[in-house]
Amino acid sequence: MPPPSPTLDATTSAGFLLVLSTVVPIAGVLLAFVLGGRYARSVASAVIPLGVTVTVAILIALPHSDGVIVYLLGAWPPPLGIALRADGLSAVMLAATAAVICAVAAFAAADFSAATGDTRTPFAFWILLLAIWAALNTIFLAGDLFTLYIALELLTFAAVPLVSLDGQAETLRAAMRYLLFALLGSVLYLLGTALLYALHGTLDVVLLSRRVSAEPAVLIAAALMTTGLLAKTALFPLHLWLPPAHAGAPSAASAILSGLVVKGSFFVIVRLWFDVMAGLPSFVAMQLLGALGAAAIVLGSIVALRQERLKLLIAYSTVAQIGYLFLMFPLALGAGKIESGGALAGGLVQAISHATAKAAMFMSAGSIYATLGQDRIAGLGGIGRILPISVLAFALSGLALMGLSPGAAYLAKALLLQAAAERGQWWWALVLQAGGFFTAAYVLLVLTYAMAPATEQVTLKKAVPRAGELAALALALCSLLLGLAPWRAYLPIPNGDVLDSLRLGAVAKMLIPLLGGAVLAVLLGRLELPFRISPSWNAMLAPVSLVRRASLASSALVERCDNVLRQWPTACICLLSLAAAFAAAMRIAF
Amino acid sequence: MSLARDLITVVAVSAGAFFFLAGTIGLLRFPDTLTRLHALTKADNLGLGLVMIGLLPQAASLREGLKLISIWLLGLLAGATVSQLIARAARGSERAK
Amino acid sequence: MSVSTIFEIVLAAVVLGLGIWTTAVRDTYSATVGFVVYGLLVALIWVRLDAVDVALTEAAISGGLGGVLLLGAAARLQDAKFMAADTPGKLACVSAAALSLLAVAALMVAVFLLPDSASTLAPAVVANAWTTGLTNPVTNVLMAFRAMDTMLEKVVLLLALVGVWSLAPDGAWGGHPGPRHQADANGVLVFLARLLPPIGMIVGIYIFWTGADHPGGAFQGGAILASMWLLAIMAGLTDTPPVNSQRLRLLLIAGPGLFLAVGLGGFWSGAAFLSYSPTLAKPLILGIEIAMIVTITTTLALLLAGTPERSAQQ
Amino acid sequence: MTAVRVFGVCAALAVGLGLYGLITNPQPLRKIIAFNILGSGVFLLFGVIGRHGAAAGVGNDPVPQALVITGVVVAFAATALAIALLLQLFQRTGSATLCNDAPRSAGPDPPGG
Amino acid sequence: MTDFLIAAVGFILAMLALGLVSILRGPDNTDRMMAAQLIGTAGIAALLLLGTVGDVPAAVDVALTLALLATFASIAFVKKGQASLEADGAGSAEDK
Repeated sequence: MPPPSPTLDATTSAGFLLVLSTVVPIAGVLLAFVLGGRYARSVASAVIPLGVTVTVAILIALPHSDGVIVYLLGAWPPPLGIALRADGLSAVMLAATAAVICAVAAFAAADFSAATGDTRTPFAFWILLLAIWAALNTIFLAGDLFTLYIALELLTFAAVPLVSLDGQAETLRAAMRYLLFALLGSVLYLLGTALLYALHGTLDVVLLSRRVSAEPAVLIAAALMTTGLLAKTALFPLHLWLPPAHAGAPSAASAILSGLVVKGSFFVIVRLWFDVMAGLPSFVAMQLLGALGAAAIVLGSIVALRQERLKLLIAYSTVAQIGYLFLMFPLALGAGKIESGGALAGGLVQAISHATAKAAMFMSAGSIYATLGQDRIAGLGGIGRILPISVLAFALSGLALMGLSPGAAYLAKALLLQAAAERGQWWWALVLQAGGFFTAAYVLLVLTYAMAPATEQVTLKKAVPRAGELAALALALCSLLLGLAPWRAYLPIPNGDVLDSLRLGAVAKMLIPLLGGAVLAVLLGRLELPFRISPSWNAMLAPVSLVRRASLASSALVERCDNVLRQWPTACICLLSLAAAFAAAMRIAF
Repeated sequence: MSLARDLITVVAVSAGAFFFLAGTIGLLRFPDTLTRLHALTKADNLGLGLVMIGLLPQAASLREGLKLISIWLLGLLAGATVSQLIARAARGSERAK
Repeated sequence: MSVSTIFEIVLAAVVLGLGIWTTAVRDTYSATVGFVVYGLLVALIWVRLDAVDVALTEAAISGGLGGVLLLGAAARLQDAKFMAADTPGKLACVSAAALSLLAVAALMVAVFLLPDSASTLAPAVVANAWTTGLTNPVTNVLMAFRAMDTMLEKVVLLLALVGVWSLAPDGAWGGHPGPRHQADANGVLVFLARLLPPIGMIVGIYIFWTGADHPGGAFQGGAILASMWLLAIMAGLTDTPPVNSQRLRLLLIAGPGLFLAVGLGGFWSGAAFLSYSPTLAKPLILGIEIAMIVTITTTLALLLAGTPERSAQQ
Repeated sequence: MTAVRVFGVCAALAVGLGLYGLITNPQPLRKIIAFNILGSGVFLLFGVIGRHGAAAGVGNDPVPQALVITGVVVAFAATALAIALLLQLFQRTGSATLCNDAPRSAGPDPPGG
Repeated sequence: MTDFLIAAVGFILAMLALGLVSILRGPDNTDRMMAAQLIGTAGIAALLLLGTVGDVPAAVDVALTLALLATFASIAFVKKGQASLEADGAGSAEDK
């Protein structure tokens, strides 16, 4: 299916569904606010099925209306009014969001109920959850750059209090850093919006895409908006706020933050580059974006392997996986046009794969944390017996992230590899493969500890939360089976054997990354292995331990580098330098 | 007629500007907080009042004029209360020293 | 160079000088005072740019509410310790300055390269004003053409309040925000707090009411009303309401709630979500604005009052 | 239309000032103030653009004006939220620093769960 | 006439800039607040003149808002001053 050519002029028949998908969660926010903490969960459990119904309706309606649904708010056509538009990209993101929201709501139902006597956390959590949903749906559907800005702010304002929900000093600090950096990002975005309005007198995405040309002011606007959004997406080296915020939040909130919230600003970048600025010559800029993604994969993974706490490891894995999302830009965009729809589809599928798998991962980690009362990786011994479902969910989501067939990540990887081959950019194929190795490494590291026998008597802090475990497992399975979903109806997937290769034979291909991952885990993992190696092996392993020491030293260096980059001034300077680099890169290209 | 109006405006606005000058110089040159406060309130009330009088002839309508006068009254009220509060705070902080 | 150009340059220089001082001064409290004055002068620029609606907003927010918010925080943070490690090194400062200057240069290029034939929506706004019956073009944009943005912005305000409240210590949840101020019956402050609010309410409602046809509107009016309420709270004449009060929460969602309801009404009866039929447009918009001024007043006042600190029983 | 140029330069410089303050000032409250200066610069830029687009008897294009009003409200809400966070941080730790390696709080367990 | 009024605004602005110097100098916060009060008043005067010059009648409304709210910031300052005094036991208990 070719990318749909969006229309402007009229509301299409199913248009009201787009309004509903924003309005339903907002109505839920207002209702939950009035009724208070005691009823917030009930409101959410009434609103979520409604919202899911709307999303399903959009998914069904979209292929019947030529792949695009339009709604003109107040019947005012752009440029004066605001249009909501759903295309295939928005539809799949809407669906993924609905799925993750459902799973997280099921997971959080026990933690955030008024039955625990405290009404503050349920009040805040359920309202913020619904608000995040409303914001994301608006981001996926809005056809106006300023509406996107407000939706992004809505998303930030809903995400920040989630980080500091438990009120500890460290989470407050993490929330503060997050808020300030996100605000800086949105101001830069707004600045770009102003410049675009000055030149073209409209903020409508489709109208702009017809009018934009490579003028200096447009290049400045594009650079500012892109970097601002990168700050909100926490792409390396702008990830200073992400690890503490995602690791410190309550687990249900971490799942939402890592799985969904960063995808909001990512999606705006996609809109910007594939709809508004698709006509700009962007080869160098896109290579730069891809290079940042590659750096994120390497650095994020190495630092993840050095973490002592499970949730921090997963947070750093998010830093790495965000890098993955940006590999599609150099592959899909070229000299002023979309070169490869397959790469675009691959990037979106990757985002969805990460949304589901990472949310599942954080939820299973949350069950482990709640049960043990801590989440030190070295103290995970014996957890495989106590919480088999959670460990299974963790393993499955890990496999999904690695790209096990028929997972969504497998499909994404296949699409991106195909695009890399077609466009002769073999270096990105290399990065893609290396990323799989790294993912395997940290997943294996955690699983090794989780499956090891308990070293000491394990005391349980809390009964095993069964419903939450099942929610995580369901989401992990969902991620692992998503490759089979009917993507062609929504995304521009080229005809070919990509989908047909989702066969059992592909499972064998997983062995290579698994082996490579094991080697990486041994070399770069800082913790002592939980099992003892017999002395007879030691002699043979002597050279290995030499190599291990060397690689540990280098990974320590990487970690120190990461520490410097996460200082506030350094990160801000990186941000501005990136903006300058983008503007310069686009300038070179024409 | 219009000449007379303009004349009033010029004279009153100039006088108002002069009081702003006086107040600012006072603020800069007077030795201690309370005398500075004295200079300030004079400039405040008289400067704004005179500018207001100067603008009254230029006002388009009665409502405009009423608004101008109420701005001045508000300024007077604010100046009076705030300067008293500041004076108390200043005296208190001197006593505390 | 004409007199007015010189005046504009002087105004811009004063504003920038103040901005530089605010950024550079050592003492945080002075910087806060500097920023309040800065906000006041920016309102002058907005008048000069012939954007009086914005000037009103800027005056109400930066000069009034924002100033109180920042001054209050600066006062409470005066004893805060800062770590030397926070201070960036010389290299960082120099590169930050260089990059900021680069940004300035880029923006100046953009401003100086503005096309001679400006792209503007002003004619379209004026041409379509008849559909609402209101003549203030800014209100038309806010309430009709870009009504979605305005509704979402009200939700943003509400969420900020949820965020502020969510920080409450568990013991104070549901209680009153901020400290309880005691009234000093003979104090000047109480005198002012009795005299000013009636005047302020008239002005606030006037600014709101005139917003249909002249610069003004619900937000600007609401900001004035909120500051009058806060004045009474600061003077100790009244207390902040407990945040678990149902009635308070109804007030807080009245604006977006009615907006949503009217929007959905447009769905079923008229042409589209958030559309008004020309005959009913004016009363509908005014109705929404009345609900919004109530919501804005309450939300702004409570945002300033801060996190709940005292339990409702106290 | 000299106002467009003069205040355009003013807006650009305000943006630069805000950026510089936001990056280099170590105190969170000063960062918040710098963010507000940065925001005012961006809004002024909108105002300048609107003034440039004055037409049809309206002295300043009403669409950017409306965007600025919305933006001011959002920025104010952000300021209020940031200050509430900052005050809570100060109340619970006695310090208001955003440093990575700030002293850990008294709690026995790391946060999260 | 217009030129005279513009010049008057310019003059008042210059006074305002001088007032800024005194904010700069301090020496203490009371003086800074007084300067802020003066700048507030001068700003209102300048605004009124500006409205007359540019034929923007609504500038009066801005001035009205400023006049109403300028007081408000000063009060926040004074409240804080009182609170710190009371902490030393110098004043009556206004704040807890």
